[in-house]
Amino acid sequence: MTVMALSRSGGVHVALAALAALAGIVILPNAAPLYTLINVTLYMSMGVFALSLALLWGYGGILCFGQSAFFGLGAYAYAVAAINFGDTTLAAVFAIGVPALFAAGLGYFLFYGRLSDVYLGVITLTVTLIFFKLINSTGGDAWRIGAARLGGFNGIPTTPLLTIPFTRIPMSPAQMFIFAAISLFSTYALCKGLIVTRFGRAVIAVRENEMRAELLGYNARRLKLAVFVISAGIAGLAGLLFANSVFVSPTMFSLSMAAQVLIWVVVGGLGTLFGPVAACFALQIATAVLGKLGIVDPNIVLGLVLIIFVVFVPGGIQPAFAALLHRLMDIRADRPVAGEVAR
Amino acid sequence: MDYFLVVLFQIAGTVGNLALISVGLAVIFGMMRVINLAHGEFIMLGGFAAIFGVQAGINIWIAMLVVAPLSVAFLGIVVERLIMRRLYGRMVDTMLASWGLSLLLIGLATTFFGNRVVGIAAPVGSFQIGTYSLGAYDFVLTGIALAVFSSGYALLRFTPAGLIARATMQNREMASSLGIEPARVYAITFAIGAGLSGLAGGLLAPISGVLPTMGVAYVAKAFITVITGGASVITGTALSSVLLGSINTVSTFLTTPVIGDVALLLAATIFLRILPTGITGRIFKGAP
Amino acid sequence: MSDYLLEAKDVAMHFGGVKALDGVDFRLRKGELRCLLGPNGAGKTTFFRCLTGTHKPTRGRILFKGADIAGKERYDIARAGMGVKTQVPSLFDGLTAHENLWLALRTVKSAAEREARIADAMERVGVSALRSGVLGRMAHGQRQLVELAMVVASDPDLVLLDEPAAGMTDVEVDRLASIIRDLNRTHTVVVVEHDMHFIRMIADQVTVFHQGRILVEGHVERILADQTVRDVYLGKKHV
Amino acid sequence: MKINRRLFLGGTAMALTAPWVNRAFAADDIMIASIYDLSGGLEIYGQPIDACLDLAVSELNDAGGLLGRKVKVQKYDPQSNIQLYTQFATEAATSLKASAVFGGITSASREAIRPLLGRYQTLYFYSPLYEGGVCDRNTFLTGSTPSQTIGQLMPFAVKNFGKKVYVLAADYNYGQISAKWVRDYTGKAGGEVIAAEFFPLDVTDFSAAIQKIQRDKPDVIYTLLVGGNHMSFFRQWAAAGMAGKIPIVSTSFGGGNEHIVLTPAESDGVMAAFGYFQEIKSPANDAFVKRYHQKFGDKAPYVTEHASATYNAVHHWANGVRKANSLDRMAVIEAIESGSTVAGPGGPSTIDPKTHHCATDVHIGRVKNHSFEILESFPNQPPADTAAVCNLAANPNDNQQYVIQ
Repeated sequence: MTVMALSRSGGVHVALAALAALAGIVILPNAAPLYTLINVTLYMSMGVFALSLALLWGYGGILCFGQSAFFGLGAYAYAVAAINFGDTTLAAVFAIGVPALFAAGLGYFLFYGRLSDVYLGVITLTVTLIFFKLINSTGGDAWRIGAARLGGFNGIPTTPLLTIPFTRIPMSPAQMFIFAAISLFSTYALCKGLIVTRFGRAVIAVRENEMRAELLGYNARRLKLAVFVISAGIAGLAGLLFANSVFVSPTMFSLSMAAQVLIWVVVGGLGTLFGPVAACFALQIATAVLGKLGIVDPNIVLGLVLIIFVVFVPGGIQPAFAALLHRLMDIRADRPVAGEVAR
Repeated sequence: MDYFLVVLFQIAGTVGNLALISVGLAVIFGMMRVINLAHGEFIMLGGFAAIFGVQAGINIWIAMLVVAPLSVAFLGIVVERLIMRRLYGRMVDTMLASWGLSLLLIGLATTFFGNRVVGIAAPVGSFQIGTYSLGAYDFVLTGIALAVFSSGYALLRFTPAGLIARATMQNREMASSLGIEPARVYAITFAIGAGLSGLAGGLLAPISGVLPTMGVAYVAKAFITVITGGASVITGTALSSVLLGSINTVSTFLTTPVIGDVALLLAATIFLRILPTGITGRIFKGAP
Repeated sequence: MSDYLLEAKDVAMHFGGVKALDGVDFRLRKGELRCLLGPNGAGKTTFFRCLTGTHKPTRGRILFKGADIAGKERYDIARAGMGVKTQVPSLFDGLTAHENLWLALRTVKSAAEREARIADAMERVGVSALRSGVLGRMAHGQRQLVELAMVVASDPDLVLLDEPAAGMTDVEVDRLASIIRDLNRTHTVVVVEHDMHFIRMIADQVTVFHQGRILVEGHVERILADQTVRDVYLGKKHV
Repeated sequence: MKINRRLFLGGTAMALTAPWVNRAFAADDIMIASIYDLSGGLEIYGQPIDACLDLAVSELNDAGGLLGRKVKVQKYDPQSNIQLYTQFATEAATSLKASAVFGGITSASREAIRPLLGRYQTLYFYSPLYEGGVCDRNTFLTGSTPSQTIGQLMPFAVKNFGKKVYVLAADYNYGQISAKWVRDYTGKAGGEVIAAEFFPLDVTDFSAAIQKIQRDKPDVIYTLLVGGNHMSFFRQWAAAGMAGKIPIVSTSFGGGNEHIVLTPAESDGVMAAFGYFQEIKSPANDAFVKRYHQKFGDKAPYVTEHASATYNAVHHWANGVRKANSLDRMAVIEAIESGSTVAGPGGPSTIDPKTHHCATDVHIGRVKNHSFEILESFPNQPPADTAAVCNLAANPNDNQQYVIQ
């Protein structure tokens, strides 16, 4: 089933995601203990982060090693803006706008340089490492933007919590959970919708064959720049959610953060949207549980999972699941449903 | 005037250091197009091998120059046979698999070697320049780096084995049709690359502590040096080590180590933008 | 507006020391079916790449519908109305034939018109049966035809085909010839080719390239009988 | 496609709500939480702290526990990652509902979880030495502060070695603020800080700094370096042949076992000031060290000041619970504020009600062959720096960290 067909049946996927989000919003806040609520909010912020790379790399074909640069930039922009302006709704706009703006500048520098994807990957990795080293050394109190001290290695623990729009009341963990659920769902729907539009199809075309796309009149560089900026904005939104469920610190730019999001997309399935989000939840839970049980070092498990998936399940879980199910359906169904199988 | 001399010596030290930590990757990534993100961990294991060698009573020089490279080269063979062999040609997959390998090695090292920082004293004394006293060990490193690079160049350029290795890397099918067994060449080349990383780890042990998570600091710098170097593996990496090493040292002296590192990263980014295929994509084209 | 659809003036292309093109003057009228001939390395493919924007000519101007497109971006030239089929089939291998054509209809807004033009182009090139097949898994000949259908679907003012018959069986070559003749009823076509058998089947006006310059132009029968062209082709004499 | 998604969603939702924290705890045990890095770069600090905490808790349980109930510790290992600190602190406060949390090694991790524990109303004890200034009713700090250690070390250094001081500090709030105190006390002692360089925790190359030091020729070097990577300064200092040429004083060297990991050639002669040294000769310390090795064997990690202060913190908490005869947070706080002294291994540790800090003895030691020899001792030093700015009796809701300008 080609990517296009996959996306045409997007309507079903979006409806189902809406169901899941709604169920989550209604059931979890009052059923689950507060601790699980906060954790799920964190996992959802990571889910949005995974979506940003799933869109950029899966559909745009742009191998960005340093997606954590936009993630961290969004969180820091939110923290600095919220502390200085006090109005967190405006700060939220900064959280999305600043990384998007930075991506526009960086994207122009990258895409108008005709770089091959590995070089592009390494340069984006360099950018996030530069951010990590710079922010890490802003410990002194000379490093401040307005009233907000960047705090270097300590990060900004005094980041104000997101307030309910147009009020001054900071969101309670339950409200934060609902906001995160809505953000995750709407980002998923946005990505699903984007792919079906003419813009989305053009981006996929550029990924498949940049020269042919240009010979058909598509400005490949501008399309890549556009999807680069959009995915940076989504990563900024994820940074905003993360800033409200954990706290803003240089580790958001670190190599391990950049690695995690790549692992989720690979394990989840390149070219799919739901796969990376599911892999993100599963691996996050596994790391947390392993961290607490302490029987084995989480790195060992994460490392093994990644090696096994890359070598034995190259497509990632979602396509593997789909293939498994198609085989199951073929065996069980006595007369193969022509339409279903042929699609 | 002494201070200027000291800075010059310091540059030579940093260049030697950068070249050493990059040469292993130059072989594995430069020649084999395998993005080895576990390169930092190969260095770390080289460090531990040297330290355990010294603790077992082996002379420090043999531990660093023989035990460390051989043990990591052996690990290289195992890794190549189990994982990398299935991934040739799929460059992005080699990156992700090696990232998994890096996490796995960090986890294992933390579990078995514990996270206590271990170290051995530098085996060489110091010497004076005017009133300044400098560690002589840095220049031993630079000397060894020069030896490694020149022998590497000679091996690749003038020996039949070098020719076979280069040919196989460029066109695997053609090489096998000429009777060369690509799988064996790949295994040996990967092992040499891993061994060189182990050597770097062994030599770095005395001046910086060895702990399971030390690799992260080296992998980014090594990658950027090799990529800025460009197509020809040995010459390119040597050139970019000199270039980036000097920029790093000068800016560190003028400002702080952090700005020094940032300057290195920025310089590499700009180089890559001007010369998308690295330095030797233009000058010294075709040198090994 | 000059009465030529395409006019190249003193176009030159130097790669370092090599003079791939050394001052080419070329004129094409609307509705023509012109073949560009010449042995390998004569410069015909380089000239083709200058027309399509893959190369930026070192010297000279290329007027397409009166506007100079020398050195313009590929997509600007495509948007100006040039349909290009490259030497090695360049397609969206992960997508179906229908989707490939869908993408070719970049400017068509309404879905109905889009589907109609896709069906018509596929019919015209005879690849309707391949509609839902994924390009990556198709035979070479089929891929050549689908790429041709894509160019036809975008309804360009000028169709440029670089060795469309390469790697095709004789049966497929015959079919291709009739398709190109039919295409020429509605479109101006330029074909770069060196397969004499194929050229005889489709060409009337022909331009022969040699060592970066145009050696001779004229009707195909006259040109093929011309002695200098024979020598150049058989490599006896270097002009 | 659709089938697998329901399976997936169902699966993950179920895994989250099920309480996988299945500790075998009797219902009536008193739960306390400990959050210290037991792996990653800060493991060298976490191991001795964890051991001393266990020792204190086992002493409480051997004496019949508190309020007739056993004390149980739920341990969390944040793996030197601040993000896990906030997660585990939230879990300890909201899910485990611990009656007290002992946690945080770097000042960064303290400032990450202190506001959280305040918001979730859970009593918090921070035991490592730090840069001082925290004024928070919900928090008790049993480690030493600059006025106690730097206040004694600077006059000693300026008197013995000279006026020109060169500072090397870790680049985060501990290093930055302590460097200010060094500048302040050096001035008071008639000396001058000629330069101060700050290094993020991942820096391992100090060759440039060593050359700059030789160029500026200070009389004494003050180091506030932290963590495994910074140890390479002492290695490179010795490798450059500078060992012993310029005296080194510090209030962080030794806190991370530096004097044990480094060879004598690299560490002998370094002087440090702490509230506790394992080498202190006193009946209380001898008994403590004997009990410590009995419980953990001779290979047990070297007891740092952070570790002994954690031992004191547990006992301060126990005093509060016994005095208040309840686990209620405010009752315990008021009980501790009404006066609590612990006969700790490093000497008596007395809570100052106005600042929630501890007055402790302070000692200056010099490294000799992997251990410290005590040079001077200063009994019962008050936390003067914090007392100058913080008065929880007058304004109990004060909740911030005052920083010296």
